[in-house]
Amino acid sequence: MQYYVPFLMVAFILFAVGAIGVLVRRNFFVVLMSLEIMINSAGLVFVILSYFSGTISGQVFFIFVAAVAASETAVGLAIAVLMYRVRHTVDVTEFSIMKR
Amino acid sequence: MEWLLLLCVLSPAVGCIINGLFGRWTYRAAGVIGSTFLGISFALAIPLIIYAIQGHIIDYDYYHWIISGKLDVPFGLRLDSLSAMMLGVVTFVSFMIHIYSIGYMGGHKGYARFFAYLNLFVFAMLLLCMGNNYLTLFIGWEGVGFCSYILIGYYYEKKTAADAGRKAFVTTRIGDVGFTIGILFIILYFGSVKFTDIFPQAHILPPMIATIITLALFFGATGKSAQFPLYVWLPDAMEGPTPVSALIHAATMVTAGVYMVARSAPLYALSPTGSLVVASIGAFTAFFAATMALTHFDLKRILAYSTISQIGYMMIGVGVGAYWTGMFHLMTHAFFKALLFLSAGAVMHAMHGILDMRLMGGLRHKMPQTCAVMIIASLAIAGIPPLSGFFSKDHILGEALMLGHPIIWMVGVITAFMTAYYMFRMVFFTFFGESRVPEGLHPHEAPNVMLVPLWVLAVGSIVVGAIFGIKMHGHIPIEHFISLTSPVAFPKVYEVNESLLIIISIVAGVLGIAVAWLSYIPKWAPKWRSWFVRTFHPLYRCCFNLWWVDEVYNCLFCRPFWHVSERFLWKVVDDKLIDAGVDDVGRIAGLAGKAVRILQTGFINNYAYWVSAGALIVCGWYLLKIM
Amino acid sequence: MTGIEACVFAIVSLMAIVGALGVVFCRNPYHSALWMVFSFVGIAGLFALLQAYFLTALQIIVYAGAIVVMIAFVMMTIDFRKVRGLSKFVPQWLWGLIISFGILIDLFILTSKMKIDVSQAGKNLAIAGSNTKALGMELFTSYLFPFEMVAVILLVALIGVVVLTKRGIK
Amino acid sequence: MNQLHFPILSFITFWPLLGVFILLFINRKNETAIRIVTFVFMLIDFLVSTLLYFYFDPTTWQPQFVDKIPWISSLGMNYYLGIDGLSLFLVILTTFLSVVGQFSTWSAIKEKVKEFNIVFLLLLTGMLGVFESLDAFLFYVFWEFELIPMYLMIGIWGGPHRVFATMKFFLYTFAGSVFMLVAIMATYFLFHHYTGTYTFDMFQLASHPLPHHLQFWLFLAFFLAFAIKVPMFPFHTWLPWAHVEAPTAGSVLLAGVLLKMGTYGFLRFNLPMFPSMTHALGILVIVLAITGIFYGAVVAMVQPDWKKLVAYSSVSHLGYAMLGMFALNSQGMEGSIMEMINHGVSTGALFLMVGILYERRHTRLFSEYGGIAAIMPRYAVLAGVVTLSSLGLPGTNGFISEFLCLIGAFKANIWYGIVVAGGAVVSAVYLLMMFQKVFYVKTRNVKNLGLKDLDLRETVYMGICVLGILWIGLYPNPLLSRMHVSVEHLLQHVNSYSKQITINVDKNLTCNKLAKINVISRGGL
Repeated sequence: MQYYVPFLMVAFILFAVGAIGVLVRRNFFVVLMSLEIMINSAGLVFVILSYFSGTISGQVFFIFVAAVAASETAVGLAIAVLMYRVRHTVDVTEFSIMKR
Repeated sequence: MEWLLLLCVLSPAVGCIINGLFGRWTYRAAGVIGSTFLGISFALAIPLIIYAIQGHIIDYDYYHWIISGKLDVPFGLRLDSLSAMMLGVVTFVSFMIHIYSIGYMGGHKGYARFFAYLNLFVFAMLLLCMGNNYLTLFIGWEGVGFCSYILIGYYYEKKTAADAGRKAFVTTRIGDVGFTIGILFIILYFGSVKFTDIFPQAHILPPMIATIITLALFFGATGKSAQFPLYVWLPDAMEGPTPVSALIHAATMVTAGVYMVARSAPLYALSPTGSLVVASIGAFTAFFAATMALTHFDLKRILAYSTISQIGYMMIGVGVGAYWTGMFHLMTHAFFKALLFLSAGAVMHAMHGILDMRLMGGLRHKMPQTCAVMIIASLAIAGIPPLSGFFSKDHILGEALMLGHPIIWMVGVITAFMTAYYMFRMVFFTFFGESRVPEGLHPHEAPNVMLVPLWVLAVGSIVVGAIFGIKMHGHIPIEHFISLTSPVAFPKVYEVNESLLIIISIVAGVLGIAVAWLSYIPKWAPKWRSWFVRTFHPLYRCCFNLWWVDEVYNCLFCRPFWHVSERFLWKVVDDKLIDAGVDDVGRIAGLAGKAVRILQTGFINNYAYWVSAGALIVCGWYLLKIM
Repeated sequence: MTGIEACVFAIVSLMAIVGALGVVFCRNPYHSALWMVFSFVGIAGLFALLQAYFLTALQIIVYAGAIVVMIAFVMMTIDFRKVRGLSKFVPQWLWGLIISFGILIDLFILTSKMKIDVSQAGKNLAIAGSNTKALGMELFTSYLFPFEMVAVILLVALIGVVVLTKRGIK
Repeated sequence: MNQLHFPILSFITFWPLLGVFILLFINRKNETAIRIVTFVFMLIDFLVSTLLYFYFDPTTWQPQFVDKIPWISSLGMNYYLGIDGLSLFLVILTTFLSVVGQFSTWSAIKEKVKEFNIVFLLLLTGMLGVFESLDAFLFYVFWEFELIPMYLMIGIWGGPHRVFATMKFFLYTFAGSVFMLVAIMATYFLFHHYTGTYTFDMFQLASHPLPHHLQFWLFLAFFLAFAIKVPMFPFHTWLPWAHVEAPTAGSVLLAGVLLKMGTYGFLRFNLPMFPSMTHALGILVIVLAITGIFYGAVVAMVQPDWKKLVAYSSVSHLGYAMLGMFALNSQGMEGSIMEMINHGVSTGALFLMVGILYERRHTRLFSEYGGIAAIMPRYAVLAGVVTLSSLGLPGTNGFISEFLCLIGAFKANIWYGIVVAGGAVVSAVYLLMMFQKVFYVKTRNVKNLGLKDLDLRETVYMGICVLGILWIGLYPNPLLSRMHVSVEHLLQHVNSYSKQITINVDKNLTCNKLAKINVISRGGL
């Protein structure tokens, strides 16, 4: 077994746990947090591969990923606030106005 | 000389442009302007005709009209004996009719428009006659058809007039299909449409093709010259103003078919079958149209049927191969038929538009001069010597017999009798007997500007035949002249005593006049007329109802055509089949969308499930690939 | 991997995973937020192991500091009971677990199939002993344009958030 | 070859975009200024495009005024503009009809004037691009680009059912062009497969036609795209809808230019690239064309709506163009191109006529009209000339093209000619009925009595159309002479492939394999 494998395993486990959070939780904020974890795990993969292949680009990409994640969170929170104002709930199963 | 010729042809077009564009300002002077340009044209025609009589030919291409591949169609004019004769007839008669129209149309709405159209017509007609190739001829051919359309529909606010114009155009267009096919065959076989390219090598045509070409061209002529299957538009065309009827539907345009056949003489000479068809249709039409003229009461319609009948004679002439006789009759007919129409117009003018002869009678006291010219013209058409109609008709019948068509000759003689009868029936009905004019109408003689052309044409009707038709120095002048271009096509079959033929035709004519006199003038005439009608009731009804040809055409072609188009092709094929099919394709897409829509629950976590499931599937697929 | 490194690796990865599980399975969202900090610190430790020292700092400051705080703040503006009451899972939670485990297995197999050339491992990550300098050089030379684009994305997000949350904007 | 040493085609094509840019800076309230600026831009475009006519070299079939810049050179795509005898007059026709069309909208369009003129200018760019591009990919780009302004024009400024009509128009034509895209791609890859070069250059693609069993499906795909656009007989049902709902200028350009793209596409793609199939499937096209000639005419005859009548007449007229083209001889082909030009002028003018009356009365039903000749004499005369040209009276432009097509068809097969000659009768019937219903008879409707005759602006643009009609009718040679060489070259090219197949054929290459090549090559991209 190559010794980068444990690192990747950790990243993937984080990804899967985050995915579970996104898929099963009803609280919009928890969903957002889980999403953060997924994104972070993806960034982690960049950093891991950057280390093992000896190029720094992966770390640069983590910065990009972090920036995108930050903006995504910001917009997500804004939407949450908006939804709360309109529906008085943050339950994702209640957000179904896309189809009447 | 060729530029003189061009000027002669273009002069009416200039008149048309001036009257057409500036009609608002030329209003009162429009008639004079139109006539002036026609006068110029006529004046220029005189030296040209003399030039042609001297035996010269002008054939000049002014510019290349269409060049495509190996086909080169020039815009060119040709002056030879045939077209010189037409040039003379057309410019002279139109000049006369233009002058007449100044008086006749005076005060009508759209005075300038009328003269613009009339000038345009003459231009197109000259193009038809002078063109040196089939396509230039075709421009004129269609051009006169179009002018006929707008002039028939001149009183366009009357629905009948508008309908008649359309009927005329469409019917002649049906004929033009044949003409077009003829030209197409000519292009296919000769690669050119110029007369000078075609006729010298006409003999290369296989006889079958020659017959097809001649029949196709003749089908065009039946449309334009109102021959048997397609004559129906001409009587309706009488809705137009009378000068138009005189010019277009009697003297010039309708004879274009005859001219065209005579022009194509080298082709017809190759096909005895085609020529025989021309002659037979001509003879049949002559007889058939005469039967319809026998019982009519409408002044102009009688003349219309008589025109059809007379063109039938010309067709006999050109069909039997004696082109000069047909052309000769064309010329004399132009004079006396124009005269007939114009005097009918004068009557109509006097009667404030009434054309029904049952409301006339005894008009000879009111309008003696009109009566006189009408009688002259009627004598001419009845074939009484020494008036012009006698010579031309006699030559046609004589040649028909001598070239071996006795049945056609017989039909011709019978028709001559009928012609004399119905013409004089008309004269007696209108001008003699007791006055049946409705109260309040005061018929009066026409103004001088109308009478002068009448008398000029009357003189023409008297002398033209004698000048050109009497044998001098061993040959008949017109025969000699026309045969320069279109010589007699077939050899003589019978030798017949000419004086016997002359006597027979005179007897037929006189008999016809006598019968008409007996039927209308004596006191006891009405009684024996009603006996006659009762005895021959079916025959009378057939004639009176014009053999129901219009009705048959209507039921057979027009209405089914319309109904199939509307009820079936549009409403069913287009809307229900094709368009609905297209919409159904769209609907299928819509249904597919509806099916997929079930997946779209609207809950965002459901979408998250689908996204992740998709990711899973993509990953799995990729794994399968690399394994 | 030396023994001490392995030891550290085990601790930080455990932190990250346990934190993540805490985020997902904690009933109280505020607790979730705290677990998230825990998890992020673990991930920061992983970064340190991978010699990405700048990113370690970034992770702790931006993620564990800023983002989590932001989420927590926003949650505080909202009725506490409503936020707390949502402890149940969605009805299809079983499918969620299955899909997630599927993805996990997929990725594991992928990892086992993967071959990376590790001859360069741990090199080129620092200039003159400074990871930050190396990162900066890369970021502002090769990746200048994407970097600016990211700035634009952040700006857009900023504007978007303002537009979305401001009341009464038509 | 570019005899002007100046990228004139690019100039013509993108000059309207500059107009769009300038319009952006004009206040939308200032409608007159917007109209004048647009008009001036279009007029300059037209005047510059007439230079093409004067500098055109009629002795060569090679593309002229060429503008070639590598675009994506690794894929063989070039920005490649150029014209030859086939497209020269279509370009001039496009600029001409745009000027006239825009001029006609000065009073017709009263809402969203600025947007309308912008859309109009964009449309002009798109249309010119289609006729000028000699790169198949660029052609496709312009082909799709031009759809959008037209879609907007019908959808925003159209009649009451404009949304339905515009969807139908867009989806219908788009469905066709999708097939075309696939076929362009397939041709591109197959061409590479056989010759080893990647190119979108139309002339190069045509220089080595594919083996004939591959041509079959490609020909059909292109046929579908172009036949919908033309529109040929069973694909025509979008046309009446689009025409009826479009604003006048939209109808003019739709009939005058957009339909020509279909016929032009046949000339550029189907004939030169798939010559064997042109011979093999020509009969299909000809049968559809002849059906269209009669079908369009008789259905036009019974329409109660003026614009619908003209729309169906387009089906009939373009049937002549297709017939002449697939007759594959010089008369037919030149007649076909002439028919495209003439149909553009005459039918464009007919739509303008309809528009003039529609503007005054806001109806197109024949039953509302009658007796207009007495009320608007100048209008009646101009409409008369236009009608005549549409029915192909000798002396007007319609005759030249119809007769040449007829000769071509007749030479190809006597029976085609004999059958089609009858079309003249039907077209006379419906056009004269149209004329009579509108202009003749006493007017039954009081609303018609107060109608104003044409004002100066209307007289000018109709008069120009009429002059064009008469000029082409009486002296078509300047046009024909510039087509000869290109047409002869195309015919020679097509006819040389009638029997033999030049590229050595890989006998096993079936359609499945064709698909595979496609996939592999796309992977390679």
